[in-house]
Amino acid sequence: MTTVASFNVKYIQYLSPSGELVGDSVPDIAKNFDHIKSLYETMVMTRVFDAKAISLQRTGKLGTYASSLGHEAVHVGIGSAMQYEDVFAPSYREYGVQLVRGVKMSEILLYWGGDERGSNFSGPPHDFAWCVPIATQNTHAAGAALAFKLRKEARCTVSVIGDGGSSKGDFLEAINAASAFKLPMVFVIINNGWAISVPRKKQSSGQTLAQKGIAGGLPSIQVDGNDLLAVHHEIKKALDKARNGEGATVIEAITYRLGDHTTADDASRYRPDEEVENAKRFEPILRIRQYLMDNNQWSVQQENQLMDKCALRVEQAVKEYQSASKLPVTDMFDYMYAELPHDLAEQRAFALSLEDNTVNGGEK
Amino acid sequence: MTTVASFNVKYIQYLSPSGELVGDSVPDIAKNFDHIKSLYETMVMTRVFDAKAISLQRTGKLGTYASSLGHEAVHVGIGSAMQYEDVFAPSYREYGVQLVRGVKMSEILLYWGGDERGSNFSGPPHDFAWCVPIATQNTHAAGAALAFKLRKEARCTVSVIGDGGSSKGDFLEAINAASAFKLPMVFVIINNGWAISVPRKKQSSGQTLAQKGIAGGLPSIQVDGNDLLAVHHEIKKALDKARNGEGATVIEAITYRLGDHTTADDASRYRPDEEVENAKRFEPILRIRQYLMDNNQWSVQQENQLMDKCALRVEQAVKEYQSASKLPVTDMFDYMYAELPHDLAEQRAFALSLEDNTVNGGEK
Amino acid sequence: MSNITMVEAVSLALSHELENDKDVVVLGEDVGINGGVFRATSGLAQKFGENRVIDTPLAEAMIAGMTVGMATQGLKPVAEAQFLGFIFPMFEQIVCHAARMRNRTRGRLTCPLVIRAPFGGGIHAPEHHSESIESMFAHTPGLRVVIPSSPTRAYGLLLAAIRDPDPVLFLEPKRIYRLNKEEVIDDGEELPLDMCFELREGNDITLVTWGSMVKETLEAADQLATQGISAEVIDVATVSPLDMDTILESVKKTGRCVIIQEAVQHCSVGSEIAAGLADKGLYSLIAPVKRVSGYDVIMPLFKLEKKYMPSVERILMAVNKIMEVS
Amino acid sequence: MSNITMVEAVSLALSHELENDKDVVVLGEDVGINGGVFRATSGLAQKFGENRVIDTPLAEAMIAGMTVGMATQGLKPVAEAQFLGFIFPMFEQIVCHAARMRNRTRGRLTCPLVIRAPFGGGIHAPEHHSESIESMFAHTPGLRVVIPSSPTRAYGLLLAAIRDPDPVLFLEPKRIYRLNKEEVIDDGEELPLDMCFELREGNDITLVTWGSMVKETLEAADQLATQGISAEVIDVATVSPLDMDTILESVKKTGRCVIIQEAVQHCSVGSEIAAGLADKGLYSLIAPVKRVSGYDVIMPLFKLEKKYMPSVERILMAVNKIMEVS
Ligand SMILES: Cc1ncc(C[n+]2csc(CCOP(=O)(O)OP(=O)(O)O)c2C)c(N)n1
Ligand SMILES: Cc1ncc(C[n+]2csc(CCOP(=O)(O)OP(=O)(O)O)c2C)c(N)n1
Ligand SMILES: [Mg+2]
Ligand SMILES: [Mg+2]
Repeated sequence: MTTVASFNVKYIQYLSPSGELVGDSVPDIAKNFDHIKSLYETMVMTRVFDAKAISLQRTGKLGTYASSLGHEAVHVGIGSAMQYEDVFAPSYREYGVQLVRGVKMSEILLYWGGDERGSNFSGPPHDFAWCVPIATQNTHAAGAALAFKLRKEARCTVSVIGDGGSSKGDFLEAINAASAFKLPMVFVIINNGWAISVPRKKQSSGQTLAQKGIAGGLPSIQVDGNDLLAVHHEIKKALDKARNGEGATVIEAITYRLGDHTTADDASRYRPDEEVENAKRFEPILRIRQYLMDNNQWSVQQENQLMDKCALRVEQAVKEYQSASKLPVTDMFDYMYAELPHDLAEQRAFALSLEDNTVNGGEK
Repeated sequence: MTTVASFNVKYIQYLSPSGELVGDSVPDIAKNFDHIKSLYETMVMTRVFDAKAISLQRTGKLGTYASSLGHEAVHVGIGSAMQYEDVFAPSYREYGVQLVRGVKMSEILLYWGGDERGSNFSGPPHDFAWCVPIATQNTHAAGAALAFKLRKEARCTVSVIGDGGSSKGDFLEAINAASAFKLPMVFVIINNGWAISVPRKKQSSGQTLAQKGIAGGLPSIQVDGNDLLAVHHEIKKALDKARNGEGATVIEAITYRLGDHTTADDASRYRPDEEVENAKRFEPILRIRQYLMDNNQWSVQQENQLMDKCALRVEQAVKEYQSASKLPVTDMFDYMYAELPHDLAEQRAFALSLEDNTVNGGEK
Repeated sequence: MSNITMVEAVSLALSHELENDKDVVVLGEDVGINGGVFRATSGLAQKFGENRVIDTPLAEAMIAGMTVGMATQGLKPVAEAQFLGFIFPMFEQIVCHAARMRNRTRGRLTCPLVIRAPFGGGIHAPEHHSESIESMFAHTPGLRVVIPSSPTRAYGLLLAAIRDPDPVLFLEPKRIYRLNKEEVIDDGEELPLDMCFELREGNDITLVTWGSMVKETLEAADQLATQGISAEVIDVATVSPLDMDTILESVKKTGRCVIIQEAVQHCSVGSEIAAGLADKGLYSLIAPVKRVSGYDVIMPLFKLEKKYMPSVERILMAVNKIMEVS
Repeated sequence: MSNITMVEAVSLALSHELENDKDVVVLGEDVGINGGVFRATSGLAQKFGENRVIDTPLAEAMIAGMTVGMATQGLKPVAEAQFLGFIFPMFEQIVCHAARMRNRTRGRLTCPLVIRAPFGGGIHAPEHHSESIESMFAHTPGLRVVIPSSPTRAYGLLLAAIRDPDPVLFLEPKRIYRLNKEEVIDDGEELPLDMCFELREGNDITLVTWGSMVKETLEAADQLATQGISAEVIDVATVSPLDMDTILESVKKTGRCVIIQEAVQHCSVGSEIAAGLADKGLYSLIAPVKRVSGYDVIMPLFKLEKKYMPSVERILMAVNKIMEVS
């Protein structure tokens, strides 16, 4: 009986919940306060935006919306570690990544407002759009990574998946592809404790979710997903490795979904309040602000200014969203194919004719 | 940076290629020569059957056939470790398991002869039929295991998968299900080096395939799949554990596909002869016979008798197969639903009417 | 005996069978304590426990495959696909195994399972939550595809689906989950899985529909009545196997037919019905068979979804067009 | 310029595009050194190297998903599903992503990909190797579904499919892979993806078919000619989007139509064509529209497969039945 392979999963945290540097080493970013401040601002912006989006939904001005409350560090950490030419494959709530990458808040609102134009966003044009069928984005990221590898481009892909989604076969197949083709990519498992009403422990009895990467022999680690420094640093390290031809990494970022799953969900049906209350003590914004303040890099005044700025920008975004031009009915035909097939042209004409009717059957 | 989880994969072999007991311990079965002899006989029977099936195919008396040449130890090892009330979920070439469990050779021939009646076999009626869509059988096994667990029956399931199939998402989802529900089951990855023309190393860069079980935190080991004693012993141990409520195990059995993928394949297009020649030195039948002989449990005379017996039995099976009654055309309708729906009854009548025609359009 | 919505009727049927048949097991994502995202399994986990109403990991292929495995071993699993748009990973299991197990093994193993899925548009849901792809399944021999359109029919058809010895895909038009209430008696009486329901008698035209479009179709029939046109309305309900005879019988009487469905038109259930008429009903037809369907486009996000879906207006246009013919 | 079979024409087209467009990449199980289980990619890995012709792990969802990923990033991947029966794990990617990417992103990301799959029965293959499920894909808006039926058409249509800026499912009827040889000039000329091919002119009846059934249909037409019946034969070839106009035009002339397909009948491409006739062609029809299809059963293992498949005999029976009508 010989041991033919050994593995372990490490947990990485640089910033404690109370904002102190902990651990064996200090990551570069920890001393780059300007950078941290700008990321902090994006984290706060994301949160202010998020609250606004929820209230828009509550007042009937937005469709179902998936909140990112509590995920700000992992999202902004990912976004800030990536380069523009890299490709991001989101699921549906990683606004923090996207804001860093240039997607506009008004575009996010358009999307959740039931308008495809939101996905034709101002972020990198090569980035993937929001992806509702869980885990399918991971294989897209693998395909994009293979494209880069074949073309010998120094680009990487980053895809995310939830704790729930980490059970789905195509996520696991994507890990396997990354292993088989040695792809330049990083998988981030955003473990926020819940997949709608199903808690993490019901997804698997494995000690960690990171270990799913071991299936393919990929380096697999856990990070504190509420620790901006840890997320940023570890993703960046993994991206450097990937860009360097050393293959993919799986990173489980442990965070917590502080809100409902989406605005269509009511977490009080299945989740104890105490758990949420407790989780708030570990949330990501508090600690990074504390770290900045402890290092005399942030003041109450700056905080107030920031809050004003966020409120203003979010208001602007809402205005932009609300003043979007009317979607013509023809839009549902015009992007089906590069060229409109004959039978569809007929249907398009019919749909358009209904628009002209005074009694508008399509409108109702 | 703390280590939160550690894993390793052990390799287990009891019988060396030259038939000597090796390793730290001796498994029970090693001293039970009567049992070994009976399993040895089944291994040989499987091989004789296999050669016959190939020659039937070559002479147009059978359809495409998937050979089990070289897999006899792992197949018979699995079959002999299971209990009747357990459920086996095969893929398409594990005849050794099935012969132990009572499936008839004539039924195997019927199946590959294009006759569904082969799957209505004499093995345990609860066993699954051959399963062509790779890896789908693993989730069936998980479902059956959950059924047993819910009904508090002391039964287990065993499913197999190939090295190729181990890349497929539903296999990985089944492992995850076994982890999440703590199911009484054993996954055997039969790594025979090849998935048609794709070698094991192209499936994944992971050191082992066993480590796919680590994704779900399942105990995961490698065994020498050409070592009957190791396969039997480790599967039995895993089944005992499972039956005892201790959950599932993943076992990678390393063997080698000595023949073509199926009779429709020509491995010489992609596989070097030397590799096959080399592999023959490690094949499973030689070594277990050597072990029996070295322990004065087997003689040349017995071997000759066995060969005669196998030839006879296989001939009988072929006769049974060839004398199967003609499949009525109505068979394709009569098992579609418990009760024949109205529209199908009409189509059935029509198909039957064509049979009665002198010019038989359906027959051609 | 109470006035309940269609989604409550689904719960009621599930509860009835969980109570009366110990082999029935409900499973899926969020079907447990949460009671399903539409509350179709509300209260069941609390009432029957975690061994009867099972939250699964998020993996549809696994859910379907385990459902097949459980069904072959004597259970009667009722799995939920959270939305029909997420059923694709289940396809391999449904088409290659559930639908084929009986035939493959000549009856040795069977798959008495149900897969439920809410479907259809009109509730401002996100992408992939609103499609109607019943025809993909209807094209699969060995499978029953059932679509209720009222609380009573949901209750009776779901009971029948669970008790049926073969696999049933049970598609629940979620736009009408809470449309209206009906008195549903929890008497365990099932409805037949091989018959259309005639919802309204008429002589001038036959309107054939199913699922959520029953609503618009009945509304159209009401309006037609005020024009003096008497429309027969048929709720297909079991789109596979299909009871074509009832439709043919009706068209024999009326000579005209409009088929109304939410799904895209190309190669759909509506196509099959029209094809059946073009063959066996041709001599009854006074006028072309019209289909009022979703356009052959991707179901748009919700800003345009209403314009995608067949409306009363569009039904009336189609009817009036062929009423002109005589 | 040489006489080649249909499967060789597939190779030739792949080779042509690999040669002429550096963005074309071929991938799938066993497509590399083995040249595909039907030799459709024979010699390509050797000629273009492992970076252009890629053996993948055995995981169809991954193959499809990576193909989508590659296509969005500027490559033109041509993936192989080893058999259409193993395409099910690709469904989610094909339906939810490949077909939707352009529309979802308003053209920002597109999916110029091809998924090739051999399909159909009649070659004594094992279970799941013989089904014809083109209609499931034809029901999916945003996807093109193309089925060649001769070496020439395989070459020209595959070139067009690879060059098309949208996703194409290219289904190869494997029973006729080596049926006959045709002279195919490797001139890079593509054939249109939006037109039926009229294979034979006739006045008395229109026979509409595609894929492997073109063979039996042409045979039937020959036999009908000896009976004095002049049959027009249309090879649909692009089953989605469908060129219904050519079919309507033909039926306008002949007044009669039989549709021949290998697939099961319920909710099939044949249903769509018949439905189109029941609507827009009704006034041309002298006789019922007949469909000669596979029965609505699971494709049997090969002992019975011939009895499942439409035969010349069955085509003639259907034709003669409606020729009686006048
Ligand atoms: C394939 C698929 N199945 C089901 C759903 C419905 N659904 C949407 S989100 C969700 C839970 C996801 O949980 P997790 O992966 O942990 O991500 P989180 O929402 O927590 O970020 C489910 C089941 C879906 N979108 N896609
Ligand atoms: C889902 C699916 N994809 C593809 C195939 C075609 N196919 C049959 S066997 C095979 C290779 C399997 O290799 P492996 O899993 O190693 O098993 P082995 O044949 O070596 O026992 C392939 C690709 C299939 N049967 N099912
Ligand atoms: Mg989660
Ligand atoms: Mg193998």
